[in-house]
Amino acid sequence: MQTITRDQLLDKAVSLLADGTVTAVLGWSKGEFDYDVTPAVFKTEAELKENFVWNDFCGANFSKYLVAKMDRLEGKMLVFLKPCDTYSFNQLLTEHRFDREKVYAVGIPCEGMVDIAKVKAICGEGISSVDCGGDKLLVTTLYEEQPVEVATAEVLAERCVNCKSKKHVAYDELLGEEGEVIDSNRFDEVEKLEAMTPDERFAFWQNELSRCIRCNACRDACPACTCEKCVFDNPNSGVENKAPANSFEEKMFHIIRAYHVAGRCTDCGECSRVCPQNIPLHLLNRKFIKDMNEFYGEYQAGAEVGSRAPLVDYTTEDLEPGEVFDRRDTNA
Amino acid sequence: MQVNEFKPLIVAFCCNWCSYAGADLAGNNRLNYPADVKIIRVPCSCRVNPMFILRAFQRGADGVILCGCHPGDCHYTSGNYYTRRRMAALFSMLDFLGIEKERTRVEWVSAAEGAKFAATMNDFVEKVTALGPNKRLEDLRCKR
Amino acid sequence: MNNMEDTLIPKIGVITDVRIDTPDIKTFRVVTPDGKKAFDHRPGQCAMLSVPGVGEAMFSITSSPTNEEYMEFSIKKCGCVTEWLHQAEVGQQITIRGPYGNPFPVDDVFAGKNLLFIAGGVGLAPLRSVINYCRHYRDRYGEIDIVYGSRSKDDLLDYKEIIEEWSNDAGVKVHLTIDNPQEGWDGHVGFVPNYVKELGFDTNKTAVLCGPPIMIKFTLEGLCAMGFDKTQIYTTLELRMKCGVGKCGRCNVGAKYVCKDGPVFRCDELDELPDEY
Amino acid sequence: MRKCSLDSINSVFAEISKAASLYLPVDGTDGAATYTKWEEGLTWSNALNTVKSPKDFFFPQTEDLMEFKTSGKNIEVIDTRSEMEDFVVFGVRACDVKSFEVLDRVFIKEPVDSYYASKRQHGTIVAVACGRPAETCFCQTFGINPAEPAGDVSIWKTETEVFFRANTEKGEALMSKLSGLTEECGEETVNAQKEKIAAIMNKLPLKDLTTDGFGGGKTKELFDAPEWDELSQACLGCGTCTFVCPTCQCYDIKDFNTGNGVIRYRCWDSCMYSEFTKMAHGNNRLTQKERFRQRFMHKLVYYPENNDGLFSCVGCGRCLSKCPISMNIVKVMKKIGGKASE
Repeated sequence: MQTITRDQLLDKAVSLLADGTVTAVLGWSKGEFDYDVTPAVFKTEAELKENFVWNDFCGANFSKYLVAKMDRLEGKMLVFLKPCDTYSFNQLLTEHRFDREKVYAVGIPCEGMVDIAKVKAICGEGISSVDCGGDKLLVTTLYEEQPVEVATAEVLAERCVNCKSKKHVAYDELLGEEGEVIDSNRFDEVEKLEAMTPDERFAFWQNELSRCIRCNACRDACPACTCEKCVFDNPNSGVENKAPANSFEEKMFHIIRAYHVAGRCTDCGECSRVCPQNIPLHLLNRKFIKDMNEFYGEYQAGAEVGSRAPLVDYTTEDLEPGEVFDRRDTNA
Repeated sequence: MQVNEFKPLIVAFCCNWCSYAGADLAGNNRLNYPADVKIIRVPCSCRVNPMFILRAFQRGADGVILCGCHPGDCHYTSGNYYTRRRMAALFSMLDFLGIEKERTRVEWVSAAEGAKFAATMNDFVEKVTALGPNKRLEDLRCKR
Repeated sequence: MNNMEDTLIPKIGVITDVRIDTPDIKTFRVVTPDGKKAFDHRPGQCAMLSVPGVGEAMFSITSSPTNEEYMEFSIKKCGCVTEWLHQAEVGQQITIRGPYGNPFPVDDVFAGKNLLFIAGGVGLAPLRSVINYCRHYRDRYGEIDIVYGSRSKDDLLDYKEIIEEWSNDAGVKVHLTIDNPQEGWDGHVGFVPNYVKELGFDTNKTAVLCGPPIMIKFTLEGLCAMGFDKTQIYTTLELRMKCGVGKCGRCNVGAKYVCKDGPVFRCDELDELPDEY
Repeated sequence: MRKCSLDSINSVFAEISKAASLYLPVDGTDGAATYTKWEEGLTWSNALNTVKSPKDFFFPQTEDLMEFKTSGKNIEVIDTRSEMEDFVVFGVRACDVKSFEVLDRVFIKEPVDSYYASKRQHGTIVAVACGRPAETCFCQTFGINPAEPAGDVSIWKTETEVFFRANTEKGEALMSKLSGLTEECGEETVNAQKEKIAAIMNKLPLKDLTTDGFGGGKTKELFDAPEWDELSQACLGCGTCTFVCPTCQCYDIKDFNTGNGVIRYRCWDSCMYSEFTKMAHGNNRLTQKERFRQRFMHKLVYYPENNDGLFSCVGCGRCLSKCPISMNIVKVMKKIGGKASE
């Protein structure tokens, strides 16, 4: 259950449209069911009133849309940003990927988004409605007479369970209460893997990555992946392959993908959210984040505009690549 | 095939200004290092894209070593400082995926260090030989 | 299994001659290793040529089916495969499969008609096959007019053949033009669409167009203004293709696949298709 | 009709496995079902369907076509195919069975794609009725009855029993091997289940979805519909929908240089990708709107136009649950088809 209501967001959007501050609103549009919410650009009050939604399923990170959506827009775009979205927003600004002047950012608090797959794992298929209220979801299915009660905390998306910050790092206007940066447990899973033997780790990733179908959703949803021409689309790059032909290519793709956003990844978790095969891609990103924090000092991509990412920076005292393992071996 | 017959294929990326000259010096001084090391000359260690390393494994390498100028001595002032960070991140990731950490290495070898070059290569080849063939980052299509 | 039978499995072709036509167009003569034509084709059809490791691409067969010894391909250097082919020497083997697509209706619709061929640049390549076919069976067709334009004199494809053979045939009129004035050129200067307007053809002809999209667009408008009906005008299209047999799904314009239902279309058929080519 | 108890289904699997590879949906570590080669110890998943469709068995995501060996200026072409062996795909849903018909019309049309055809020839399909369809199911829109799945053998699964009915010669052959493990039975239980399924189908949220307004010959009418802008605006251009789709059949042919030869292989391609139609001299679909439109026009207009009105969608609902931004064929059909019929 979100602390801020749809009506509050709607009122804000309608009034900003009415007074001419913005000419378009980037928001969530309702779908066929209660949970299949689609990002959309709204231009009129009527459109907003009919289709705008805000609920526990509004997970999509809008920052990336700002790169493409404003080219031909006259006037400003209103964009609603959850705390984690604001980090991506800043990171894109750092990289000069959109015009800040054309955006009116409204920060909104977020109590975590629900992963519908987790709901289905509990209630089964055939969900006819999901009612978000309090700290519970009321799920009606085609097969149960009575709605099933599910605790929201149990079905939160992984990234929200391990939320890193409820604080907005960028906005023009903030609705609701400002939150705090959270001392989360987001690296626990990475540490668990690090503690395994190489053989166990290899088996773990072999199992996960073998499911990859190379749909590129992780890349296309990623707010850090905004290259005009991606290496994976370049026929001469040697990695342009539309299907993972074997386990080498599966690994190659995922190493390169994670590497390309290393230091710029804000850990928004979109990659894992969109993966149709439930591959825990965020673990690769978090491994890089954790390493860089340990090797080169704490760094949160997107925390401020203009900061220099660890991989495009250096000091003369950096540790040697070989020492990476020595450190871990002595720590262990 | 018996284990002791295994001869690893090693790819060594060597920076033009220091390590490649170091390899030359090793040769001039008749210092031995295994012929299994294939040297690829690069303008700077920083030229080595992480993809090069993965591709070397794909094409049949059992170990990949990257040699550059000592930190502070880079011909282009700061190239090897970037290399150092990049490779630290990449090697750590390869290790995270369960790929043997002994298969990758970075070593700084100056133009005067022919002996170090030979010693490094001998040591690296020995370690990789002990590991056996690269099975975890192999592309079977390239082996048939 | 090793039965080697699938439309996707190509034959080997040998390049037996390379002719430099223009600075960026070469004409390749291709036969099978035993010196025969790889397969029979009809004028306007295409073949898939490939260089293993580089790629495969569709090219129109520029030689006439009446040539029973070999096939020719006029290829402009513009992508990976074509660039590679341009450095190929005589004796180089490539792979070839086909023929693909539907041909020009040379034996029914065109029979007994006056023909008007309009080409721009490398667009002459597919038309050369039809032109030579019609010249071979000269008595089956009426008057033949050929309007051909290019950037400069050096960019005119098959120049020698045009001057020495085509122009001398009875009932064949060749009208050449280049985009800009050039020393040593006393012919017409100007773009193809304008030249067609200047020439002002009778509408008792069937027209065949091929060239850059912009040329086709304006020439088509010009012909229609002259009173041509779209059912009298044919053209050929080109889109990215992989399989050549209407299965890989990328060369469609609306419900039509260029590789299978094309590349030859009558202009009124194109009007039925969405504007996506 | 024959039956066996659900408890003994593993011995049925063991029997089938003796003569042919058996693939069936098995739950993975992530909880989702995937077609897996059966071996002792694996259990048939209860999931409604797999994420990746069974088209993979006949039209694999990657498939080697041939190999080239070059020496000097010479080339040798080698057909690398080995003799295809018989296999059984067990537990295919009615929608996916229908998808094979859609693919057949593309691949087994002259010139026949022998790679696909030989796999079809060697594969036996055991289809299962859907006892519990999901909210994302809309197969009935395309005239598919999930209680009567086609395939070589149809099966119905209850809490305690599994019922078998052979539909084809291949199916008879398979059932004859199972004669010792199954017993002849009446159709009462199955008929009861069919009725139950029919009742559920009537409650599905997408039951009223129609194909009105689509079909062959609608190109002109629908191509320039203004709704495409709005529908495609959030599309990320990933290939999820095409890769989970059981009927998407576009492919790419690529060469891989192994260092001692060139393998020419084909792999799935997606019309959603920016370089799908890119040629040396340009691209005729430059915007995501054009690519998005191509996918749905192909399924709902172009394909039926070339295939006697058969739609290239079977209503399996995979794209509904897997699209990162929840844009899908149902939304397209409601928005564009609804308008056309007004």
